[in-house]
Amino acid sequence: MSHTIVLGVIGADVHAVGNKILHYAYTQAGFFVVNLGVMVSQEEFVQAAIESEAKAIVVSSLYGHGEIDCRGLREKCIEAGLENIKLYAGGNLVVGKTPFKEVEEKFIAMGFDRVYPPGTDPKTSVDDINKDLASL
Amino acid sequence: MSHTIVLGVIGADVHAVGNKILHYAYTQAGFFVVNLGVMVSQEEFVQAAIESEAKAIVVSSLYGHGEIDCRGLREKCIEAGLENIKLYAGGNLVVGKTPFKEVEEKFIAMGFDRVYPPGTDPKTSVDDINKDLASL
Amino acid sequence: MNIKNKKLDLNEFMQIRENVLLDWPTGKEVNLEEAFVFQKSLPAHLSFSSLLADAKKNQYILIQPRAGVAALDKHIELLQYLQDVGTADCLPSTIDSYTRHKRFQEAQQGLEESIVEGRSLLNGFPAVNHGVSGCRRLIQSVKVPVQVRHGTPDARLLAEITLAGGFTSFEGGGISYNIPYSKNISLEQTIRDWMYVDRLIGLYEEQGISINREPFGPLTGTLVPPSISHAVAIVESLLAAEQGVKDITVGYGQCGNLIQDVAAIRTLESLTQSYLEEHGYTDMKITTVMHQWMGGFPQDEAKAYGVISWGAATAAFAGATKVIVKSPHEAMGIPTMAANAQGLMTTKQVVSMLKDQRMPLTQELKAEMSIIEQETRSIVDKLFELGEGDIAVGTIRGFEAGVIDIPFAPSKFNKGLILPARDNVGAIRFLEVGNLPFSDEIKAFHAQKLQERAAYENRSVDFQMVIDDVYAIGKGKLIGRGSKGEQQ
Amino acid sequence: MNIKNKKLDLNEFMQIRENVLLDWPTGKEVNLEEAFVFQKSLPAHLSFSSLLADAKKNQYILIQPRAGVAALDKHIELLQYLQDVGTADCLPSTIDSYTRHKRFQEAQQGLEESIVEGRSLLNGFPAVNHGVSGCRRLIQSVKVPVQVRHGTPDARLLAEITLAGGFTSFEGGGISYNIPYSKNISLEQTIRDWMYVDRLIGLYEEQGISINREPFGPLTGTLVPPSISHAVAIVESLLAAEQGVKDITVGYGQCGNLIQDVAAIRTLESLTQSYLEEHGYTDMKITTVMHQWMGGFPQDEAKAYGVISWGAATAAFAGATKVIVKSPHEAMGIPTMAANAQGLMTTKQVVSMLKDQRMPLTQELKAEMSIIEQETRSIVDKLFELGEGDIAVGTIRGFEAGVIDIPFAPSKFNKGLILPARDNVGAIRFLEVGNLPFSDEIKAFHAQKLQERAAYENRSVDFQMVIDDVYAIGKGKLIGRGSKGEQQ
Ligand code: B12
Ligand code: B12
Repeated sequence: MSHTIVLGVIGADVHAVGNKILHYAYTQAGFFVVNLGVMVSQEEFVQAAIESEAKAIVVSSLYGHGEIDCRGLREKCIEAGLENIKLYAGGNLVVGKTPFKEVEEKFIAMGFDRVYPPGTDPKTSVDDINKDLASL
Repeated sequence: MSHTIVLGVIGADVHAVGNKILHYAYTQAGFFVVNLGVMVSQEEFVQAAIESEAKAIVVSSLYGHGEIDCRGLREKCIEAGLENIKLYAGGNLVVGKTPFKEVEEKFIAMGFDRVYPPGTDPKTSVDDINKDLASL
Repeated sequence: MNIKNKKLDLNEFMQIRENVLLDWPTGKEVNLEEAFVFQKSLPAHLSFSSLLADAKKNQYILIQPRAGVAALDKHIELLQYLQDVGTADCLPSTIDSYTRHKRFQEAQQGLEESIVEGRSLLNGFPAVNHGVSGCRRLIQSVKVPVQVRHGTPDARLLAEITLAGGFTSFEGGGISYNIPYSKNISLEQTIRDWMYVDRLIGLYEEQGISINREPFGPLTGTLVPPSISHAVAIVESLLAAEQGVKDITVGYGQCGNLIQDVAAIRTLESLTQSYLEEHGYTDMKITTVMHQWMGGFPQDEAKAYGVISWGAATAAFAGATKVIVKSPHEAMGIPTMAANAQGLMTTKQVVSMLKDQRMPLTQELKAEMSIIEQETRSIVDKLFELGEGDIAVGTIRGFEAGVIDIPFAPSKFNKGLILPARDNVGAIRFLEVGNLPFSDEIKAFHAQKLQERAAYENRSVDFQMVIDDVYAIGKGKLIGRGSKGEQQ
Repeated sequence: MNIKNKKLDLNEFMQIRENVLLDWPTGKEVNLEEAFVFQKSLPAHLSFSSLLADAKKNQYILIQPRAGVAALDKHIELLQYLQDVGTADCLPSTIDSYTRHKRFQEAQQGLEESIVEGRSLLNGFPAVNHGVSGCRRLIQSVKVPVQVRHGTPDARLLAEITLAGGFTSFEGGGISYNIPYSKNISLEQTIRDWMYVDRLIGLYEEQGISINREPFGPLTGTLVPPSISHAVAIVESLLAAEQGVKDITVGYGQCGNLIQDVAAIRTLESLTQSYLEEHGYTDMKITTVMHQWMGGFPQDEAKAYGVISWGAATAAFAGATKVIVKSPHEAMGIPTMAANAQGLMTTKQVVSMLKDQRMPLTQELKAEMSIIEQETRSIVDKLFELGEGDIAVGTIRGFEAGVIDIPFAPSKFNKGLILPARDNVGAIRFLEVGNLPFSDEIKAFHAQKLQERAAYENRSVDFQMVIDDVYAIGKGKLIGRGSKGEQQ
């Protein structure tokens, strides 16, 4: 099944390389990808998910401000009626080399379904997304 | 005053480079140096000190067995009637990168007067030796 | 198009200036006359221009970190540590991403939260929020020159505040801080805003205060072929010179193949010099900076040290004036103070050991230099042509036409048609030339180089090759080969 | 002199053997026939010869650490870690200093104390004390070939036990493990004892079991000019070949000047090959090993990483078959498992990144190669002359005459007249040539090179220069300059 997912790099973040590769990898994996590119606001993510009837939002943050930028995204989704949407986050989510456990807890607490450490192979998330969306 | 000192590398240790440089540095500093070179036994150190009426023995150990090799040197000196001789040790005295405090305590406990960490500039010890021998 | 590569009229500049200073309350602290006096009062060892001139003359290589945290005290502590423990020859203040996008309110919030939490929530130093007085406290706390390093499309207020604050070098440019660093901002806009910055620096120069300008060489940091970054560096140098800038350090991000990198640094200096002279800017001081590998790093610190050292060695063999240093934490996050200093010390060890070894001008080096020269000249000359002699106009039209094109860039004003990949010895070539104005000969050269590699690896020349190369250094290789020819 | 470079008579060998095996109780575990069977039973991936051949053919560079601790279990754990985490391509067992001097009783005591204290009090692995069965347990616990690395003047029992124990490579030689490693042992003695070792390996070869032999290239590790270590490597190769050794890895310790180092590795291989062929040993497999800088290291770990990486880069540009890796703890003490693996990972990153880049044969490289060739040939040919055609005799006479001479060596059988120092680009030259049989032209070349440097530094060519150079890398430089020309 060709799931629709929204992809983008949140906040004032311009790291474009990983985003281009994720786009390619997710397309290869059979997803229908709505790629918002870099510098995407929470509103744009939510808007795109509504418009495309996506089941998942894949958020990248590389530049360190991920923690500030991602706060409230889950709430915005709920407000917009996207109660069941899956939220994924990956990249270099916080400032500085940090034990991943801490980062994961922080983002799970913010309402993300899965969180990935720096440099995660896109393939890992493909399997996870397929599993998660199958159960929806 | 031209103090006489005995110099050598103890045990089965063949590290010759530092020994040649120490010899040069101590001679430049005005000491009369009896250099036994590398692979020197405790007995040879004591014997040379007696023969040359030296006031100090400068022991190098680089190769890691310094701890085993130096045990008992102080006792041998005392047995041979060299109660007041000053004992100095330097180099890479133990196996592995070790906090110097620990090494120092160990060698002081063995009866050494002063102990020096890896790569100590010979000049440091020249000043110390001059001070120590002046008070004899 | 309402832009021209022409020195800004002083009145016009002053009019714009009034608005610029209103962008954030600290803007009103800036008084140009007083700033000149302050800059003149600074000792010579805080001048970037003097330091660069000395290094170039005595042929040693300056090392500089990237570094910036939110709180002023912590930032001072950080820079002092990098200077004293890290033996940095010159210092940076890397600006946070909110400031870069003039989101001063969010920067303020990040700064305040950082002070409360006792750790930096910002990825850099919010210089505008700290204002002139904060910058001055910083500059007067260190013993070496400090540069503003950022990535700011509109850096006018940032420049006003930091220059008045005693910084003596300013990184960036209307292209190099736009295309890799933003999405929706037009080149016309950023070139214009950077004319302002350059004009401001020109005013300092007129007062005898030499402020160093450094176009950002590495662009997207990812497999950028030398001729692309050279073209940008030359254009930005020409634009800066027109506004009165006199001291320029042109930059380049290490690719990883030694001959290509040495050829790049050598041609970068000679081409910049030559274009500036051709266009009548004859009293310029030109130096070079090489950035250690700017793409994805290996996560393991020991491996990162290998990448860092190889960058240091390359800078030495090339004879760059300055090298920008990475840390062993690169792949993971903004480095701690200690990790940052470690990158510096590794680099210092290597550049000082190799200080007296330069690569001789061999056949191979000459050939590589000639390729880079031909490519760069064909791009820059085409830009002049498109601009009917005006390089500002030509550059904007050039990007529209894809005559100049930066790989992996986020900007929608970049055509994004070209694709780079490594050849069989790791030099970066063009897999797709897009609309670059290259001769058939040059195009054939690149195609053949990649064919060689493809044949060796028994695969086809395609996008997967590009992806493999993007990942390669992070995975311990230079060339992202398939299984063939790999050490296990 | 009662020695000849002649294959040992088998009966004579067997007679000596009886006594050798009595040196320590574990000697009686060795049964040659059974050992052949065991070695033949080992899988190909544990064979050093096969691995070296593959690396040479496919042009990748093997990385190998130094490592050894007293207790068997801990040693196995250490090697597994270096293999799995450090990604070592081949492993060592570095032997402790008591074993090297056949003080097996002290080794036993150190081993027992180490087990009790739970840390190694010995600076290596006491293979003789662990015996054949201990060695076999070790070899069968790892996935890559293991070599004996030591520094043992009389290594006969050590060889018997370790080869029967499944090691497939053996380092050392009658010169290289005498002059730098002992004080009072005659060359006649050690050359004879190493003929035994080589003859033993020859017996394995006759059974189709190829055991790799590696003369110890770096000698005293301290500013050894290439021609000196080349001469020793060639002599030991000739001696080994005569006894039936077929697989030789000649070694060299990095000097630090890239051109000199590349020239050294290239000539080392070609000269060894050519001397062996000239003397009728035509079916030899020759490979090379480069040791990362073997002299004093900087104490700071970040700086040590720089030195390690530069060694790795040099090995890659030279195209050595194998590189022996230092750790960031080098200046401080025997590395922890983790530090040892870190040195390996840094090295792996660099050699794999640079795998496809080799230094082209430039004018400068050719010139340096020619110097090394002339010098080496004049030494080796003189040794043949002094020995009236017999290289064993000639070598002993040569050392007596100072016609071959190793700097900083502890042995009283070494003349110790030569002094090395770096020239103005860091290549190692002769400050004193002693009695080396060099032409006037070569002597003048060295004098002039050092004069150049002295003039640049405004100082005289003297012993202080040598001392400064001994300290230099430890202090972050290659050349121990006075104040002039230094980066601060
Ligand atoms: C190239 C690069 C740049 C380029 C970017 C060019 C461009 N426009 O794309 C330039 C030079 C412009 C740049 C600028 C900056 N950068 Co930068 N940059 C890098 C670098 C070296 C490589 C990034 C990259 O392209 N990697 C290759 C791609 C393929 O990998 P990736 O980006 O990690 O993405 C992959 C994975 O993370 C994963 N992934 C990503 N998102 C998600 C999401 C999910 C759900 C999953 C499963 C997986 C996943 O899949 C991707 C594809 O494989 C990294 C450090 C590193 N990784 O080595 C620093 C790094 C990301 N940058 C950093 C910083 C701070 C900056 C700057 C603020 C400051 C500066 N140094 O100048 C600016 C930021 C500008 C801005 N506003 O965003 C920091 C972030 C620090 C932190 N988080 O603590 C890093 C980590 C460097 C560092 N250690 O300081 N940078
Ligand atoms: C060169 C060298 C060798 C050469 C020595 C050649 C020769 N015959 O001289 C060779 C290659 C043969 C060698 C062999 C071995 N080495 Co070694 N070697 C070194 C190395 C790299 C440099 C030593 C040197 O010459 N430094 C330059 C001189 C000028 O400095 P120095 O020796 O430190 O001496 C100065 C100071 O220490 C001080 N000093 C010394 N003694 C004293 C005493 C006093 C009172 C004072 C004030 C100062 C002082 O003044 C000296 C002059 O400035 C060191 C590591 C390092 N330092 O980087 C390892 C090192 C000393 N070696 C080591 C080892 C283990 C060995 C071997 C056992 C194993 C091996 N790796 O092969 C064998 C030992 C053989 C034996 N039986 O002794 C270890 C010791 C480990 C430990 N203590 O934990 C070291 C530290 C390397 C390591 N980290 O593993 N080695």
